[in-house]
Amino acid sequence: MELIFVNILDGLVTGLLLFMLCSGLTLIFSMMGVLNFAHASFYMLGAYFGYEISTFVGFWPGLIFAPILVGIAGALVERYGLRRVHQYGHVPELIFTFGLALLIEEIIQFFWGKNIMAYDEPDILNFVAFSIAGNAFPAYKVFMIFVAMGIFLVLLYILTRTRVGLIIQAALSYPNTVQNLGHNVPLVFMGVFGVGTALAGVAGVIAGPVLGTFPGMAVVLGSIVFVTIVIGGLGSLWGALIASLLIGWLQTFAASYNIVIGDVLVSIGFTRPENLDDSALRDLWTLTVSQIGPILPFLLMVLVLAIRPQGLFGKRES
Amino acid sequence: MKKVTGMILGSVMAGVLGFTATAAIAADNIKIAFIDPLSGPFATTGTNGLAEWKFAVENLVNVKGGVLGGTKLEVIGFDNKISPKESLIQLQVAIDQGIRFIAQGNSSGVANALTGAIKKHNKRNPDKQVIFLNYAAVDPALTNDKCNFWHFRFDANADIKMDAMIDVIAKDKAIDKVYIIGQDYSFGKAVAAAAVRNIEAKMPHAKIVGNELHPIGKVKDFTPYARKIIASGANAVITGNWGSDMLGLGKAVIKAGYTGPIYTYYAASSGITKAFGAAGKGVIRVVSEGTLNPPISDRVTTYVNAFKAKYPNNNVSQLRIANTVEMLAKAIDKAGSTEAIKVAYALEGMEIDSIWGGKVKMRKVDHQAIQNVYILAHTDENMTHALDNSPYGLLTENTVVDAGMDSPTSCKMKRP
Amino acid sequence: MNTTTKATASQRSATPLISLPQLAPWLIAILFLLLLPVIFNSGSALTIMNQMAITIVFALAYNMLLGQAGMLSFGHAVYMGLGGFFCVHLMNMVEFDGLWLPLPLLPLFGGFFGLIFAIIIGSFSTRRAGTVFAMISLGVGELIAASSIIIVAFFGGEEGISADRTMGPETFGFDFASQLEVYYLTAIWLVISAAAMYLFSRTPIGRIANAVRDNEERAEFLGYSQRYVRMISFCASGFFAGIAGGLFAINFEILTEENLNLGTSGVILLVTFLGGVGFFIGPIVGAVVFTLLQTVLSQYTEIWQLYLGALFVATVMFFPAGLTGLLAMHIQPFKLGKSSLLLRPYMRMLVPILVCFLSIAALLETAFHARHAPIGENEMNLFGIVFDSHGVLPWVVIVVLVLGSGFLVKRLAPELKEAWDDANYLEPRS
Amino acid sequence: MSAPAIELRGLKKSFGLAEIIRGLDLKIEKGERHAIIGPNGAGKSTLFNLITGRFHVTEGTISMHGERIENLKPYQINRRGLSRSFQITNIFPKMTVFENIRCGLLWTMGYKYSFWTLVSRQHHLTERTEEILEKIKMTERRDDIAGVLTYAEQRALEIGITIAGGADIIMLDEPTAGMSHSETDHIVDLIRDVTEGKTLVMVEHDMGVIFDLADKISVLVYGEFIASDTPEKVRANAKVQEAYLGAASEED
Repeated sequence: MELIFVNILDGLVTGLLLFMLCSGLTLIFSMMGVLNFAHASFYMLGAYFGYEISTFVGFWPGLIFAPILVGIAGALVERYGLRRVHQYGHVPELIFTFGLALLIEEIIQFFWGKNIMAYDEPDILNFVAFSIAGNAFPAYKVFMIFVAMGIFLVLLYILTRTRVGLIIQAALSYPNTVQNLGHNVPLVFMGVFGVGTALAGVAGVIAGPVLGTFPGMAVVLGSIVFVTIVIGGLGSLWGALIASLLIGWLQTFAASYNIVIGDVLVSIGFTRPENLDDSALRDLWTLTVSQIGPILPFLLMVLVLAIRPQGLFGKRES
Repeated sequence: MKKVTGMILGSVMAGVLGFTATAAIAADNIKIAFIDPLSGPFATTGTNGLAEWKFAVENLVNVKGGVLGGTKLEVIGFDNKISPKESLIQLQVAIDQGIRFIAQGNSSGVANALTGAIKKHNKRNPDKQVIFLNYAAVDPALTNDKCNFWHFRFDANADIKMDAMIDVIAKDKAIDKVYIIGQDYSFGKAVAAAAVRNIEAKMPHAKIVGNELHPIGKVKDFTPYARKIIASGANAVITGNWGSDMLGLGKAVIKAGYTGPIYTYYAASSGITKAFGAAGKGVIRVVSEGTLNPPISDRVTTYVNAFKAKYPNNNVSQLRIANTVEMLAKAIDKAGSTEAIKVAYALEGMEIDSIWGGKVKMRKVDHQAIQNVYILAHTDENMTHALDNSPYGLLTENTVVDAGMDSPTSCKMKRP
Repeated sequence: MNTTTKATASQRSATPLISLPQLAPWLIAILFLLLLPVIFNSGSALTIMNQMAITIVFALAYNMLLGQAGMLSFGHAVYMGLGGFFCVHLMNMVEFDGLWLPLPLLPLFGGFFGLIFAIIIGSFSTRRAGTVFAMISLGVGELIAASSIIIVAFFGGEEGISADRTMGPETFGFDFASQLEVYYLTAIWLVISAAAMYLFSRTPIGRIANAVRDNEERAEFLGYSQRYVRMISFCASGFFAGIAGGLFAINFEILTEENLNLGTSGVILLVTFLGGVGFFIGPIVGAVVFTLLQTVLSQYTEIWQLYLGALFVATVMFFPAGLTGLLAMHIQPFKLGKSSLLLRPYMRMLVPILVCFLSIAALLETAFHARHAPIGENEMNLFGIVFDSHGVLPWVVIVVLVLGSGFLVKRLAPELKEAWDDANYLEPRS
Repeated sequence: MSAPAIELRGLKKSFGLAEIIRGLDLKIEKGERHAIIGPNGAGKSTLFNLITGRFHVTEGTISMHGERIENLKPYQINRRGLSRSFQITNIFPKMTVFENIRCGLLWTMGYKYSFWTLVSRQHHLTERTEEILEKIKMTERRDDIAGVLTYAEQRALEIGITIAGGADIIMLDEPTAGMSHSETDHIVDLIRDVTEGKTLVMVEHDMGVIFDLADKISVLVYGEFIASDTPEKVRANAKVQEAYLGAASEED
C-alpha cells in the first residue's frame, strides 16, 4: 500500500518533467504549426549548459542562465533557420527539425565528448526529504515537483491574464486570424519558439543531475515527448498536462509490478503450452509488463491515433 | 540528361572510393584492424579501447623490437558505428587492405555478426583467412554453441565472471536476499541465467527476491525499479547493465535509500566512476579480469602512468587488451608467420604471464581465455590508479585464481 | 461505360513499349553497372557498391511515399527489415529444412512480406496524411523495433538472425559464394526494381498519387478516394522496401534490430531528402553520395557525423529540392542556351567557396584535435599538411582563411545572382 | 427517367448552434442551367459543399437522379456523375496543365487505381486531354506548371478539370470571381460551350452572367430559398428585389 503512494509520487515527478517539455512543444506547435523534432535536443542543451555553468559558479546560477542561453539559441534557430524553411511547407519544417536534432547531438559531442557528465544536484538539496516504508524520497525530487508546478502556474497566468497570453490563446484557436490582427507575427513566433525551448532548457537543467547528462539523453526522451503531445491532442495545454501525467504514471506503474503476460493470458482463459521452447510465441508467455513499459506509450499513441486522430483533448486535426 | 549528370557524379565519387580502397596498402607493419564504435553514442568505450590497443602494441611489443625479429605491430581503427552491418563492411575493407587480425569487443551482437562472417569468409577465401581477436564481447554463446576455430576470446565470459562473483558473494553469509536486474537482451539474459544457476548451487541459504529485465537504453528513470528493490528487502543486487543504464540504475537505487552492495560488470570508467563519485562508495562492486589497485608490480604502475601521460582523458580500463596483445605477439613468433591458420594453431593452448598478475591460458577446446577474476570495490581509499581523473577508482576486494578453469563448454570445435 | 471500353481498346493498340531516347539513360546505367566491378574489383569496393545498390532500392521505395505521395514516414525501415528477416528465415529453411528456393528469387519473397505488413499497417495509418501519418509511422516503427528485441524466437534478440546464402540450389552454375556474383545479382534486382518503380510513377495510380500529394481534396472530387490512393502507394512502397530487405539479407547474411529501428528510418529520410524528393533519380543520387560520405569520410575524420548533420540541415534550408534539384536548376539556362553566362561567375566563385568550406572544416578539425587528442600528440595531419594544433600560427592562418574566403564569397555573391537571373530569362532585362 | 437531376428535401445544416441551411426544397431538372444567388453569408457555398459531400448533412435528403446521395464521400458522388469547381482556385499546382486535365479524366475513363497501364501509352487518354485543352484554349500552355499560370488561366483550368471527366451534372462555384470583363466574357462562352446538354448548377454574383446563362434562378437568403423561378420572374419578384437585388444595388 505504501509502495503505491511512493509510485504515485514518482510518477508525478516523471509526468511533471515530461510536461515541462510538452508545454513548450505544444505552445510552439499551436502557434507555428511546427512539430519540433529537436525539442528534446534543447532539453539536452539545457542540461549541458547547466553542467558547464555549475562547474564554475555552482548549480543555482545554472538554473537561471542555462535556460536563458537555450532560449536564445532557440530564438536564433527560429530566426535564421525555421523562418526560412517555413515557406516550403510543414513537411520540410518537420524534416528540418529532425536534422537539427541530429546536428545538436553532434555539436554537443564536439564540445563535451561522449562521456557521461558528472552533473550532480546541489549539496543543499542532497538529503532525504522523507521516507515511506524504507523508501527514501530525495529532497531534490520535491524541488522538481515545485519547479514544475511553478512553471505550470506561471504559464497559466501568462496565458489567461496577460495581453501576450490572449494573443497566444487566439492563435491556439484561430491560427489564421491572428495574422490579420496586425500583430508582429514573426516576432511572436520567435518569442514563442525561444520561450518554448527555454522551458525545455529548464527541464534539462533540473533533470540532468537525476537522469544523467549524456549525448543520448535527447533520444531517450525525444520521441516520448512527441507521443505525449500527440496523445494529449496537438495544441492543447491541458491535454499535454494530462497526457504527461498519464504517461508518467503508466511508465512508473508498469515498471513497478512484475505482471507476467502469460499469467494474464491464463487468467482470461488461454492454456499455457506444455513445452514453451517449441512454441513460436514463447517470448510472449514469459514477457512481463515492466519489460514492455517504455513502449507502452507508443502503443497508446497508435491506438489513440487510429481511433481519434486529433488526440484525447485536441480540437483541431493537424 | 539528369540521369547522365547523376552518372557523372557517381563515377567521380566512385573514383574517390577506388582511390581510398587501394591507397592504404603500404609499409610492412603487421596490421591489426580495430573494428569498434569510434563515433556515435558508444564511441567513448570504442575510442578508449583504441587508445589502449595502440598503447599496448607500442609499449608491450614494439619497444622490445616487435615480432618475427623486428616487424612492428600496428593497430588501425575502423569505425563500425556499433552497427553489425557497418562492421561487416569495415571487415571487408580491412581484409582488402591486407589485414589478417581483427579485433573487436563492444557488443556481443556485433561479435556474433563478425564471427559468423569471418567463418564464412575463411571458408570461401582460403587465401585471405583472418583471425578474430575478441577482447571484450562476453556472450557465453561465442565460445559455446557459436564457437569456431577463428574466434578467440580474451575476456572472461559472462558465465565465468558470474561464477567468480557468486563464489565471493557466497562467503558473506549475511547476504540472503539477492535481486537480479538487467537489460533485456542476450547479455542481460545470460547474466541473469548464470546468476540464478550459481546462486542455487552455491548459496542454498539465500533467496532470489527479484529477477527482471528492463528494455535496453529506453528507461529514462530507474526510480520505479529502485522502489521494487527496496521493497523486496534485498541485501545484494546483481546487474549486467552498462553505460547510462548502469549509471541510471545505480544512482536511482542509491537515492532510494539502498545501502547494500551492487555487483556489476561494467560500473567503471567512461565517466561512470566519476559520476558515481561519493555516492557509489561502499556500494558499487565490479567484477573484472584484472586489477590496478593495489598494483601487483612496478610494471603495472609504469605502464598505467605512461598511458595516463599520453592519454590523460582516457583510462586503462580494459585490462585484457594488454594480454591480447602479448599473446598475439607470442603466437606470431611461435608460428613464425603471420598466416592466420598458423597463428590460430599457435594461440590454442598458449599460456602467458599476465602483466596484471597470474597466468592467462587460451583453452584449446573452446578458445576461451582462463585467467584470474577479481571483485573490485568502487572507493577513493588506497587509490594508486584512480579512474576518470577523479579521486575514485577500483580496489581489489577478492581474487578468484584461474576462474572457470573447469567450466563446461558445449563447443564442438571444427579445425581446418 | 462507353469511354471505358474505348480505353481498354486503346491499351491494346500496338506501340513500341518505350522509345530509344527514353531508353538511353537506362542502357547507359546498365552498362555502367556492368562495368563497375571491372574497375573496382576489391572485396570492399564490391561490398560498398552492393550497399549502395540496396540503399538506392530502399530510397526509391521511400520516395514513392515522400516524393510521389507526400507522406512523411519515420518508420519505413520496418518494411525493409521485416522483408529481410523473413528472407533470412527462408535461407535457413533452405539450408536446414531442404526448402527448394533458388537464391536469385529470394528478394521477391522479401517484397512479398514487406507488402503484407504494409497492407496490415497501412490499413489504419493511411487514413490521414501529414503529421498524423508521420506520428503513426513513428509509433509503429518504435513498437516493431522494440518487439524485435523482445520476441527472440523470430528476431533473434539484439544478435539478430544469420544465415548462409550458399546453401541453396545452384542457379546457372552460380553458388553466390563470391562477392562478384552477389554484386551482379544485386545489380539485376536494382535495375528491375528501379524500372518497375519508374514505370509505376507513370501509371494512372502513380499520377493520381501526385495529385493527392498536391491537393488531396481536389482528387476526391475527381472520383479518387485519397485514402485508397495513399494505401496503394504505401503498399507499393512497402513491397519495394521488402525487396531491398531481401537484397540486404543476401548481401550481409544477417539481420538485426538495427535494420528496424528509428535510426535506419531516419537515415533513409536523410538520404532521400539529400538527393532530392522531387525527382526520380533524386534518391539514387542521395544513396550514392550518402554511402560514399559514410564509408569514405568516416575513415578520415571522427566528426563526419557533424558534417553530415550540417550538410543535411543546410540542404533543407537552402536547397529543399536536394542535390538533384541543384543540378536541375541548370536545365533552364541550358535550354535557353545561356549556360555560358554562368561559367565566368562560377569560375570566380569556385576557389573562394572551396577555400571557405575547407577552411571551416580545418577549423573544426583543429578545434576537435586540440580538445580531444592525446597529450603529446599535438601534431595533426590535415589535407597532407602536418602542423601543431595547439600552436598559435595554424589557428591564425585558419581563421584568416575562413574570414577571407567568407568575405570573398559574400562579395562575389551578387554578381553570381545577377548572372543567374540573366541566364534564366530569354530576354536580357532592362 | 423522370427523376430530377438533383432534388433537395428539407435539407438542414447546423454548425454547432448556428443553423446555416434551414430546410431547403429544390428540384433541378436534367439539362437545366440553374443559378443560385444570394447575399454573402446566405449559405450558397455551404449548400454546394453539402451536395458534393464535403460536409455532412444535419437533416433532410439529397437525391441525384432519384438516388439518395447525402453523406456519401465526395469521390462516391463524383463517380455517380457529379463534378464541381471551387470558389478558391483548387488545382494541382506542382503538376503541368496537361497532367491536371488528365487527372480529371482518369477515373471516368476507367483507369481507376490501375498500376499495370502506362498513361503515356494511352492514346485515347492523351487525345481526350488534348481535346479538352483545346476546348479551354490552353493547348499552348500544355507543359507549363499549373502553379505559375495567371489567375484567369487557373480559373479556366479549374473548369477544365471539372468538366474533363464528362460528368452530366456540373457545379461551378463563382466561376468568374475576381475576373476582368473580357476574361468574364471568355469564361462565360467557355461554360456555355462545355456544359452543352448537361445539367449546370452555379453560384454566381455577376448578374450579367446569370441572366446570360441561367434557365432558372434560386435566391438563397439566410439559409432559405425566397424564390426559385425563371430569370424574368425572379427579376420581377418583389421579395427578391427587396431582399437581394435592392441590397446588391446599394453595394454598387
